[in-house]
Amino acid sequence: MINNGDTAWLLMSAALVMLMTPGLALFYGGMVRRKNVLGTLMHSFSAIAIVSIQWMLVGYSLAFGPDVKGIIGNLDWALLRNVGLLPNPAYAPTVPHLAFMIYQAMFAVITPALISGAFAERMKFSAYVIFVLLWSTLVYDPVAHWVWGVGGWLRYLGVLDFAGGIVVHATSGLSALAAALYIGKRKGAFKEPMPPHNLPMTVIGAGILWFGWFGFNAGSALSAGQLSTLAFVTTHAAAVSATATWILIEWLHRGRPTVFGAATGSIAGLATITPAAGFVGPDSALIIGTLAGAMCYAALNLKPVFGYDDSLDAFGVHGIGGITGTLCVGLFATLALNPAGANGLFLGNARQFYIQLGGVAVVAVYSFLASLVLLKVIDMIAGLRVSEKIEDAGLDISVHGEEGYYL
Amino acid sequence: MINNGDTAWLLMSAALVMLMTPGLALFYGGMVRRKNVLGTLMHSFSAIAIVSIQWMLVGYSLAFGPDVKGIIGNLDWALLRNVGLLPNPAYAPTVPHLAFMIYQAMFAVITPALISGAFAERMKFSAYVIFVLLWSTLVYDPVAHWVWGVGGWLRYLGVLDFAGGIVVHATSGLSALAAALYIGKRKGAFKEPMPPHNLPMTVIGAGILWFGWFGFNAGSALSAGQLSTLAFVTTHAAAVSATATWILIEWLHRGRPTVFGAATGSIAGLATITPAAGFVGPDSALIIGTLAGAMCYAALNLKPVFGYDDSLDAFGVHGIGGITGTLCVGLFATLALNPAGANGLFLGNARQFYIQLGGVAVVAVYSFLASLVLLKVIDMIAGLRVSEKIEDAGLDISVHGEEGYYL
Amino acid sequence: MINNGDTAWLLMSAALVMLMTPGLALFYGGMVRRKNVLGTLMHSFSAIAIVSIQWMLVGYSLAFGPDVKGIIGNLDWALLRNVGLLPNPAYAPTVPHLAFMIYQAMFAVITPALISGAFAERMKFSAYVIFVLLWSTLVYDPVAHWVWGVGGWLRYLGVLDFAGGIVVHATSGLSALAAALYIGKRKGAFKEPMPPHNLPMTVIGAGILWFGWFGFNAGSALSAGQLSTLAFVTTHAAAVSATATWILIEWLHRGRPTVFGAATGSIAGLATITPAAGFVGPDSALIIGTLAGAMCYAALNLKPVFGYDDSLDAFGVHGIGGITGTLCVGLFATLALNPAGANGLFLGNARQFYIQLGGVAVVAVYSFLASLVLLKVIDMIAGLRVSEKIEDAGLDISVHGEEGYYL
Amino acid sequence: MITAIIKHTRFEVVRRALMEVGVLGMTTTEVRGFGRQKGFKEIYRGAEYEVRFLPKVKIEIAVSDDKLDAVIRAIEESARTGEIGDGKIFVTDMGECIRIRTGERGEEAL
Amino acid sequence: MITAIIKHTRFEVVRRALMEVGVLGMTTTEVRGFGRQKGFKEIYRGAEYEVRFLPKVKIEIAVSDDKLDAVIRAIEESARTGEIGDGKIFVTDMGECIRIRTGERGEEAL
Amino acid sequence: MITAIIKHTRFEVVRRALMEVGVLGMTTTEVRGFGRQKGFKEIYRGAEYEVRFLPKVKIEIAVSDDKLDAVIRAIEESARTGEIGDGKIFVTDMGECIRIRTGERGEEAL
Ligand SMILES: Nc1ncnc2c1ncn2[C@@H]1O[C@H](COP(=O)(O)OP(=O)(O)O)[C@@H](O)[C@H]1O
Ligand SMILES: Nc1ncnc2c1ncn2[C@@H]1O[C@H](COP(=O)(O)OP(=O)(O)O)[C@@H](O)[C@H]1O
Ligand SMILES: Nc1ncnc2c1ncn2[C@@H]1O[C@H](COP(=O)(O)OP(=O)(O)O)[C@@H](O)[C@H]1O
Repeated sequence: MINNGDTAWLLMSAALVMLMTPGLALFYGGMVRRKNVLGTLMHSFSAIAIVSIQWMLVGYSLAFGPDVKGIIGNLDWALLRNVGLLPNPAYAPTVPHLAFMIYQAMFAVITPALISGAFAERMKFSAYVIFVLLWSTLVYDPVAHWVWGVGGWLRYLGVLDFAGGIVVHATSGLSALAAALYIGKRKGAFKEPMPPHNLPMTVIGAGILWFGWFGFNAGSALSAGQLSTLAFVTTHAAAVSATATWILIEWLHRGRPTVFGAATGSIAGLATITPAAGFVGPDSALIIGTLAGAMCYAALNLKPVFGYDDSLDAFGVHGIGGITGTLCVGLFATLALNPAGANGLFLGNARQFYIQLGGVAVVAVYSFLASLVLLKVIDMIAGLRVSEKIEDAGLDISVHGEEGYYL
Repeated sequence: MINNGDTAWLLMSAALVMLMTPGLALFYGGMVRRKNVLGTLMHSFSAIAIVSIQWMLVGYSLAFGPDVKGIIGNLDWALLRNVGLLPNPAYAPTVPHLAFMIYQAMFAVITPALISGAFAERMKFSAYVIFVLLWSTLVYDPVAHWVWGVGGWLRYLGVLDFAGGIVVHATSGLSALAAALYIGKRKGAFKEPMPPHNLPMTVIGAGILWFGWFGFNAGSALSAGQLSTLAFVTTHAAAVSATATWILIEWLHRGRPTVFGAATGSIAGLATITPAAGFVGPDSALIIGTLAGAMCYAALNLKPVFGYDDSLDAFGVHGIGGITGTLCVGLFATLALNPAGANGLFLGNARQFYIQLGGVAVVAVYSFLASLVLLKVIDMIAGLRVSEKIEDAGLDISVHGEEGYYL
Repeated sequence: MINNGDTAWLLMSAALVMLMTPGLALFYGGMVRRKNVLGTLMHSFSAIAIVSIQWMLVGYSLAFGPDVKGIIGNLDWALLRNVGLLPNPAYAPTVPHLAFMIYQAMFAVITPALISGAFAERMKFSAYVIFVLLWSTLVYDPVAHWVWGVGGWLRYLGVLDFAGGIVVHATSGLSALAAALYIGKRKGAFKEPMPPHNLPMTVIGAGILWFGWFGFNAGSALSAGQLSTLAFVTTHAAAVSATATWILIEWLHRGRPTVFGAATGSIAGLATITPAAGFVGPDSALIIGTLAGAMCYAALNLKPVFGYDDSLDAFGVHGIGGITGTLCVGLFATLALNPAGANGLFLGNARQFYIQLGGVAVVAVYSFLASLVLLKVIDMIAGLRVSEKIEDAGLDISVHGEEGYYL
Repeated sequence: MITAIIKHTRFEVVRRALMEVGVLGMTTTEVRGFGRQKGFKEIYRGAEYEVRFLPKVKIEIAVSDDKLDAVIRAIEESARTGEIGDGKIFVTDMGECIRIRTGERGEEAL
Repeated sequence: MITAIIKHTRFEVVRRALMEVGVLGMTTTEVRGFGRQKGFKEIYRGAEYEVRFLPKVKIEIAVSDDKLDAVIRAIEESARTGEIGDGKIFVTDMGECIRIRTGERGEEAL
Repeated sequence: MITAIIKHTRFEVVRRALMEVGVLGMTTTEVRGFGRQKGFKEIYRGAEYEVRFLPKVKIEIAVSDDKLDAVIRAIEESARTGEIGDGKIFVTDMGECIRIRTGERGEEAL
């Protein structure tokens, strides 16, 4: 039976998650140099179009369609065949099936857009388009099936991922690392300053992401009630404690608290709580947020040591956050709050921790390797990186034929 | 009976549609030259105030009040008399009547704001205020009554317009064309470059509009269930296919895909699907979006040929989009998805296509002529266009006494 | 019993109110000089973190926990103990208790952020953090308890405050006045021009605030139905009439209508209707908005006469608006629309007016004095104001080690 | 070296005029100037004040001596609207001019 | 032609001082300068680096020779805070000065 | 007074080269220049047009005569990429130079 309140909530959540991608465009767009602002916005904006189309054509069917050996969905739902206005009880019994489909579409959209932070300011747009298409089909859709699809093998093994710590953040984060390593540093990286050209834009982006994340996490309850409330509260709790943690650490470590740090911390907290949002209590969420802030702060500060140029820290925030959060499910989860979940290590169930560890490890390795292969192939076929001259001039005028500002 | 889920959805949708007007302010504001950014923001921002007040005083009653010969509502609901907290079953049986009223108010607000793109950077603000008031009363309210009002003659004839392809986009688009023709080109138009001063602002605006459009289209179901889900999905489908189409065509035609083009394409898709959102399936929506992208791309590229200066392409996007979408209802509509709709030509019902054609033609002609007359009258009484000196200096410092940036 | 529609609405409203604080960041951030934009964003952004944590640890319990002599809640709910997923019938019988808690958290967050407008561009960040923490605990939480808490003495006396005219706006506004007086003028204030560095940012902020305010006011119904609809409509009505009033007065008074004025007017209207939103009709709301526009316009224009430097007019808008609106409840309220409210003076119940007057007066005085004491204490311990050199160089590079733009 | 401060609205016209007299390069800067031209009043939430500095474009052109007069004339004619605020032309002596790419000096470097 | 590079915070004071000694026009540019004054450290997500170029205002004033000293003195006095970073005044010779609007040359054109 | 107009991408290299030859101060401005270097085409919703003015950085350095050649050489070498658009160096005579903070004049003021 379709429930109006649940449908209202899921549609609204879908709209919120959709808004996250323009929010990400701003978040990332403010961080790059002025000459690449449009190229960076284009990464996110075009991903909405590319992935949504792929999703309706095949992606949704691959991810959520009838299971083939636990690995992938078949094509019975391709082109949205058999996806209609009646509920699909296996996924969301109280809302139209199409509502679940479009809600999940928004997750598929933002995930590759997250990766774009790793190769910002130097990737060919043609290569980007191909990458997003292939990556969605070969990485996102299968992993979504493993973890969330009925019959998916990781789901079957008991891996818990409430709203995408594995499916969204670990996949995108590890792929980002692969991309940063493969494409190489921006010209001048670590040698000359490349300060963000518009930090207020980044802060707006963080605010919009935070707002949308309520749809991302609390919407993943797929209904409006206790579970969505729990996820909403834990989401906010982790975001605020990560923000506070970041501010504090930076203040102690650098002598000054930055708003860029605070915004980064909030996103770290949000990414980290994602897999746990519906499985843990608010008190655990506060602790998870603190961990998120500390871990991601360390990751970002260690980046120069390792010397890869993950330009906008897609790995440092989403990779680290997604992994940390997935493990935290194995630590903090409690059946008392969500009977569909599990107890974690701290409630005596060490097994769940190992399951989480195994699940995220498999996906991390798969995402990393698959992305490397994809990038290599695209590089051979179409070339991955713009010429030095174009990199110097900036993507905006060279690749897109536009300038961001005439102020 | 009031349904909580439906009410939540409609109020949320009203908030989303309200947000579209600030979103439009950004969308348009980024496109103009720096010296006119505030004047352009003011067009949208002040429209919220002007039209909302008109709406509560008389507009709502004229549009939706008790019918007078199919042409207009009477004044029984003026000042919101008889518009209370019980549902009005004729319009929305499961939500308070006032919720329907305020939801519709947001539509009335954004429509004249859309027109402002045609005469941006050169209209007197006093003339704008008068224009908006008169246009709302003499064009928007009657047309809304014809198409949506109980007793309205176009509604009676079977014209279908789910969320305002005729009422919002055709009216504003054709009025925009009239305005662009009447007021004349900006000084220097087509001779010197007038690049957008802040494209990131335009992209944010597009993102916000897209987000709000879910309220616009899916909210028009006036309930949260299958119909709202359908409209939500078709809205997104058309937006993404129009975006992709635009990117592709521009890439082929100009050699470079622009983010300004992508944003424009998304709005074209959204405007075009508007009348069809609750009457067609997602597959049709993908096709409609493709059409939208192609048609509006052509319209914008032909503008210099015709030589009218529709500065921000209110006609090229909303006029063309609204007409195309309205005709698409006559092609793609299916009773299988919405029994309150009709079958279109492709399901053998050519009649619906002619009805749609007739409906949009009548409104297009009416809007165009009525706007011409209005502008002429206002021009005679108060003057329409600022002096050349003011146009040179920019509206911001001359008309509003402010500057956009002290960067 | 948990109602899905109500829960959807309350969670969505919580998200909307959360978004208001980033919206406020933009609203304020655009107004300051370029060199302080990040410091100003940081005020709002960090308040989300600081206050949310305080709220979950003790704030919520102090404000809404079991009553101690009408003055304060006890610590039974500290750390969210006893705050779970079952409804708390005393506050919101149809949604999980945690949903009510997190919704209220967002109110607690934005209130001190509002105050930051008074001391923008010159406050030490360390002092700010301490101030926010103490102020929340010693001013916001008690006052929220007095007015909204079960057993609160002002609530008991019959003071009506639908969504925070007293609790949010009067407290922040009067504290802002205290702060502006205590900390003193910005260097150069009233002597040299300090125009807003980015008015489009301020206008975006106003748009987002307006959008979020629907959650603030209509969400305060704590359910989705007639009351939320009423509050939604009155909120919009007051906002638009205040906007129009401001535009008109400024046009007459200064010869030119500004978009900064229009945006300010809208916020004035929204702040003013806040306490009344669920107690009055739309027609009264239009009048209240007009009053709001006029009163706040006067307050802002008189500021130079009094010579205190409430930099971003936190007192002039929120203090004046909150007081005006609270008194308007005593004038316009009607039992016909909300049986849980009262009749006001215009329906013959002068008593309610005096109750409102008393309530707001007590809170105004308390907020003002408590803030003065707090600021004095912080000043003695940690110092309140940055050095002249830092003020000259700007907070961004000196305090936060960042710059807003590299355009 | 010729430095001209002109109105934004004349910029496109001046640019064309300069190209017609054979100017091959120039450098432009956004500036704010103040002179005979009255400023305007700005209004910000109750505060009203005089803005005296108006946005102008500064054009710098290195020319050889023989072209100097032609260039000055071209600017004068194309930038003039006859209204106050049209701007100024300043001429200064240039000791040396070098094209970085080639190392050329003097007139060839222009 | 006098070119002064000063601190933003002194701009308003300098402007008033210049008007008092009879300067009728000037042109200002936003610049970033670097000199004795230490810059500051900026921190961006783990990267910390030295910013050496600080925002300054450049003021250009064309004056007649007889006013030169008075103007220089006015700037010196009004722009000075005594702290490092107060800036510089450069004087260069101007060959010609033309008012575009009228075609006036020389001193009348200032 | 040396004025160099260079590419943004060389700025960091030039700055270092200048510090190595003992330059203690400089002032930079964002400019847009036009010269031999072709511009690029921009596309805005159907309108396509030529942008000829490319962003460059202007560096102004006041140096004493004895350092002049070294500084010019440093700029030439560090700013050169060999591709069109590398920019120009202009040298003008400076009558006077004053350090506002101390009132020092001439070489000490640099
Ligand atoms: N003495 C001056 N020194 C430097 N720049 C000047 C001077 N006088 C005028 N300018 C510049 O020329 C611009 C136009 O000057 P103004 O006196 O307003 O008009 P006009 O030249 O038509 O009399 C000013 O905005 C300023 O940038
Ligand atoms: N040699 C120079 N050439 C050009 N500009 C200079 C030079 N030295 C200093 N400046 C400008 O003057 C400003 C102030 O100089 P600085 O040495 O920091 O302080 P002070 O003049 O008080 O010793 C610098 O930021 C720069 O813009
Ligand atoms: N005659 C000139 N006067 C002033 N600036 C010039 C002149 N010629 C070139 N420039 C500046 O130098 C920059 C580079 O010049 P350009 O001719 O494109 O390259 P190159 O110097 O390598 O031949 C231009 O963008 C412009 O800013």
